[in-house]
Amino acid sequence: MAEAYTDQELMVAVGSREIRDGDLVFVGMRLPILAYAVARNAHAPSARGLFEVGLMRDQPAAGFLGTMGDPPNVTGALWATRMSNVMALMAQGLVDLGFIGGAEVDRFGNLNTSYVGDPARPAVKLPGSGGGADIAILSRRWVTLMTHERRRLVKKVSFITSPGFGDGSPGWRKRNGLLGGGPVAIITTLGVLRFPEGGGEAFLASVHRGHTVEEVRASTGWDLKLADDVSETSAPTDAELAAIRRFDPEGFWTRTER
Amino acid sequence: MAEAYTDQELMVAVGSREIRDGDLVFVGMRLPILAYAVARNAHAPSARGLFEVGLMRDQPAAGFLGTMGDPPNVTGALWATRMSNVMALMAQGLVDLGFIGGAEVDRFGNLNTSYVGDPARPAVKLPGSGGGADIAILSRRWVTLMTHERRRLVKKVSFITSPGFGDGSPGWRKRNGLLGGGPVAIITTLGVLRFPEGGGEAFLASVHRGHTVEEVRASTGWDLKLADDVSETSAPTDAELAAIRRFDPEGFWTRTER
Amino acid sequence: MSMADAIARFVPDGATVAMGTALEPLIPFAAAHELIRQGRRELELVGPISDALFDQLIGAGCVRRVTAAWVGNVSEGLGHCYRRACEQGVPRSIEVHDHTNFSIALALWAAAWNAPYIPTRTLLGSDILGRNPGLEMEGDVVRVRAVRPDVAIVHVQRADELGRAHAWGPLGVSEEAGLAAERVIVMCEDLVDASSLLRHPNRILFPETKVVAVVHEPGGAHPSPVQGYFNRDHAFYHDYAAASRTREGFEAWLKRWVLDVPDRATYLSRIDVQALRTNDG
Amino acid sequence: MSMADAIARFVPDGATVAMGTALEPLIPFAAAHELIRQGRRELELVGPISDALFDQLIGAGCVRRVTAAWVGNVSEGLGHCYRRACEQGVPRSIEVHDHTNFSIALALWAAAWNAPYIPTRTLLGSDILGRNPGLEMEGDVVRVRAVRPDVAIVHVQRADELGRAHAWGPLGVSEEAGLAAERVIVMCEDLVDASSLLRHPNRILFPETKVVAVVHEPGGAHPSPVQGYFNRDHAFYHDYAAASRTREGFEAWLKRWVLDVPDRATYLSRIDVQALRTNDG
Repeated sequence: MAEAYTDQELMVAVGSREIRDGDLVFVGMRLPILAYAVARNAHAPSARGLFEVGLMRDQPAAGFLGTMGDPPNVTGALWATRMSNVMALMAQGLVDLGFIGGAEVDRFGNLNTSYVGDPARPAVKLPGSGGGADIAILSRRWVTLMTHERRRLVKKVSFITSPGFGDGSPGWRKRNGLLGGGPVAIITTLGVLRFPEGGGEAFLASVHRGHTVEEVRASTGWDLKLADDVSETSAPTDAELAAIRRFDPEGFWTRTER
Repeated sequence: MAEAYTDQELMVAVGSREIRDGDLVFVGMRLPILAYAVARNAHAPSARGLFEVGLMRDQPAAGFLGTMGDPPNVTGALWATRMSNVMALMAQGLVDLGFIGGAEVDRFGNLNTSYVGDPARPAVKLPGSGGGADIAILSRRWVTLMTHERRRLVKKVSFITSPGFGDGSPGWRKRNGLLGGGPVAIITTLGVLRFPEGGGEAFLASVHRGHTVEEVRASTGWDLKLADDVSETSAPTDAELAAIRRFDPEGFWTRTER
Repeated sequence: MSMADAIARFVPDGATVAMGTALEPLIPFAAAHELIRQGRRELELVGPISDALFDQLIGAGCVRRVTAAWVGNVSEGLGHCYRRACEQGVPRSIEVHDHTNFSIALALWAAAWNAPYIPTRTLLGSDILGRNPGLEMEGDVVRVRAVRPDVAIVHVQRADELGRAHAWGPLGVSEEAGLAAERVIVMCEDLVDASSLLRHPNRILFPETKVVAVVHEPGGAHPSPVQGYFNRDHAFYHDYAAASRTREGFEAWLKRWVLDVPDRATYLSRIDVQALRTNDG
Repeated sequence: MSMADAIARFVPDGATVAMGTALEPLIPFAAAHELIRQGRRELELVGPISDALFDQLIGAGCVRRVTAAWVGNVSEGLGHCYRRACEQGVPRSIEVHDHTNFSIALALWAAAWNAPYIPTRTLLGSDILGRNPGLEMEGDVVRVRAVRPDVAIVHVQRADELGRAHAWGPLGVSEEAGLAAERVIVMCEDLVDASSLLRHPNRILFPETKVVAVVHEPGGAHPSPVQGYFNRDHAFYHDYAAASRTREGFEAWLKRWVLDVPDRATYLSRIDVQALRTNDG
């Protein structure tokens, strides 16, 4: 690519900005591990990370992580324990922000990571929830990162693995007893989608440099609403890029197709 | 006393004989700690002890124990853990024998360690269940040790803390969903009471040397049934007494009133 | 932080307080005595068994309700203050929510996981079922309702100022009490630096995010045992049982060992601590 | 005991087997490969996530049902054998009982405590509820039914012949899986003497009374990481994902790394184990 950073690097940088200083962050697999590391090194020096494998950390791992269970993520951990203990904190509403990977998301922020097509004989069997549904239901707010394609951003997911705002009707989460507040952003390779206060249908909040609103709408599986003022996503700062490349020196996550 | 051993020493010896080799024993407070130690050193070298505080042991503690949580009981433990993990094994029906202390027992083996008189304003407030009710309900079989007095061995306890055979009707435990088999012996300062196969009303199985059947019946709060052949309880062997005195050198449990 | 500050800031009147979570060992007596000195009232005490500590708080009039499986003196038997409160309402009547050791552990796990209750097969056939509104039959099991302490006070062997704690020996319900509680006060024998604790993150007892105060209080668990530090002071329990047999005797004991004692250091100066040192690791 | 003996004696056809209980680390690949070599059939696999291991057993036709939260390849994505089985019934169709990570942990705790189920507020609003008969709504909570494995196979760093095991690093659901299972097979990097393990009884992972076999199998968790011993072999996971994209590719991979490999030592001789050694303790 001509630009000085990859789509993945931009998504990591944008994702890291969702982490507020002091947050207890439920860190998911892959890019979110980098987003947490970047935030800790920038604007959120007192954030803590929870890893469902059974870890709590403050400092990001010193070495590269292929998974959250890799040895560098344990060295210097604040707590190495059972998964159910980590989930206990989230079930108590103590997790401020969660990251969830998604294969398919719809306009109400519902994620499908289970079945494309009839679950009895699916067209595509996806890996499943992992901790995704737990994060979507129990964390105070959450974010998902994904490649922006029509087949991924769909009008309505055929299977809700991790609920966002359900059918989009006001108060759907509260009515169904969901503890957390739901999704706050869908960060894609083209832009950032956000949700109205209290939930509902996603709208385009910003477009990444080099892309247009029309391109984003054409790549979205429903008639995507726009913010009154769709801005350009601020590009990764040099500091953010430096941090990303320190924690992903080989570009395992940010410079190769996975 | 003229005799070569105390009532408590006899009760410990008799209690220890209830432990079979290979048993997983849920060891209660006070005298049962000694009974376990004696059995391990005699006929049950491969028994294991569970302590609700959160311990599993094979060898008895090397030092004197005032409580199961004393440091000598931890040194050399096979497992130091949470109480709920120890209870898990008992809830799965894996505990062969449990010991329960009782203040008051009735003819169906029900124990009261909670309230004498109206619980709202009791004549005597006893300490409560501790793990007693758990042992009575969940262990495969259990034994209780107590001083033989009319006020302690009563026709019907006013409050069932730890259920034996309930109202004594056939199948009461099964009908009420109790997992374990119930009490097998009440070991007192005068003799040993046992229960018919499958449960029911206690009968006098043996009388300790120096005491008579009439004395036992007179000290029992109901018309105590007798075994066809009431025997004399075998006295503690020299080996048993030696073991008891090794684990209770000061006679804290076996030679002082508590 | 000093014990006086920790109790003043984090344990208000009316609080639900979990103590004695490791059963016979590691009992936070220093915290209980400070609660008494500060005249705390209307407390709900939560724990499995309590080896004399609950009895002292009840006798001092600090307690509204006891939610526990057993209250007494493990080596001596009955809790005399507990008896007086339940039998005569002296110094005040208290409410008792009876549990078994297993059921109080399940109640704390339910709170830790924010589950309304956990079903169990213990308690079946026991009259305890009728004595606690938090225990209800449902078909062939008993629902044990969640018990969430406002604060858990836990004595441990080692901790740092940020609340990373290592405890060893039998743990009773300490881990689930810390997870279930709104906040945790940690008391420790040794205040150490973070690195020595974080070198073994598996031994961290509960998440530091729950800990609001760390009090360096060596000997704070006396007369209960502390693995690697102190044996149990059986004679002290015996003397307390004898003294507390009468109301007057208890008041004299309380004056001598709590009310007239400004802090833990003074308390310990009246005990032969060295004689209690253990060789068990 | 050898892995071949342990699997032959304690894991019959149709068994419910918990594996990968520590999530990404300590995955008992050596046991899974032996199950494949012995042609075990009709297994029910239980675990939270499975990083390639479940995919291999499914591809080899050993599996009747998967009771898990996630089946794939953590660094690479989809599980291709899992896809073929679910999408085309190749090599056979399998039943999937979907869970979340939290709910599978609760299902194991329910079994450990012999509770019929544990209620939870997770899963509300998720279609997973309709995909697993072990999950049912009850008012405003979900009942997670107990899942009791016949056997849990757990890889640890250190154990002795009697089944006293120390594991460290994140533990996932290993402790509850060991407690819930009828029996446990322990695999270890180092077989040590009892004293070094019992010096720290708090670190014993589960009761020795559950352990029926201890297999000294260094490197038995490759390509998964083992804290203090090995880093994760990311390239190996990558190569497996690439090879298993097609059925033929998977069969070739299986022949090379499992079927034509008599034992773990031979398997390891084909890998640069030294390059995977970690300095993280």
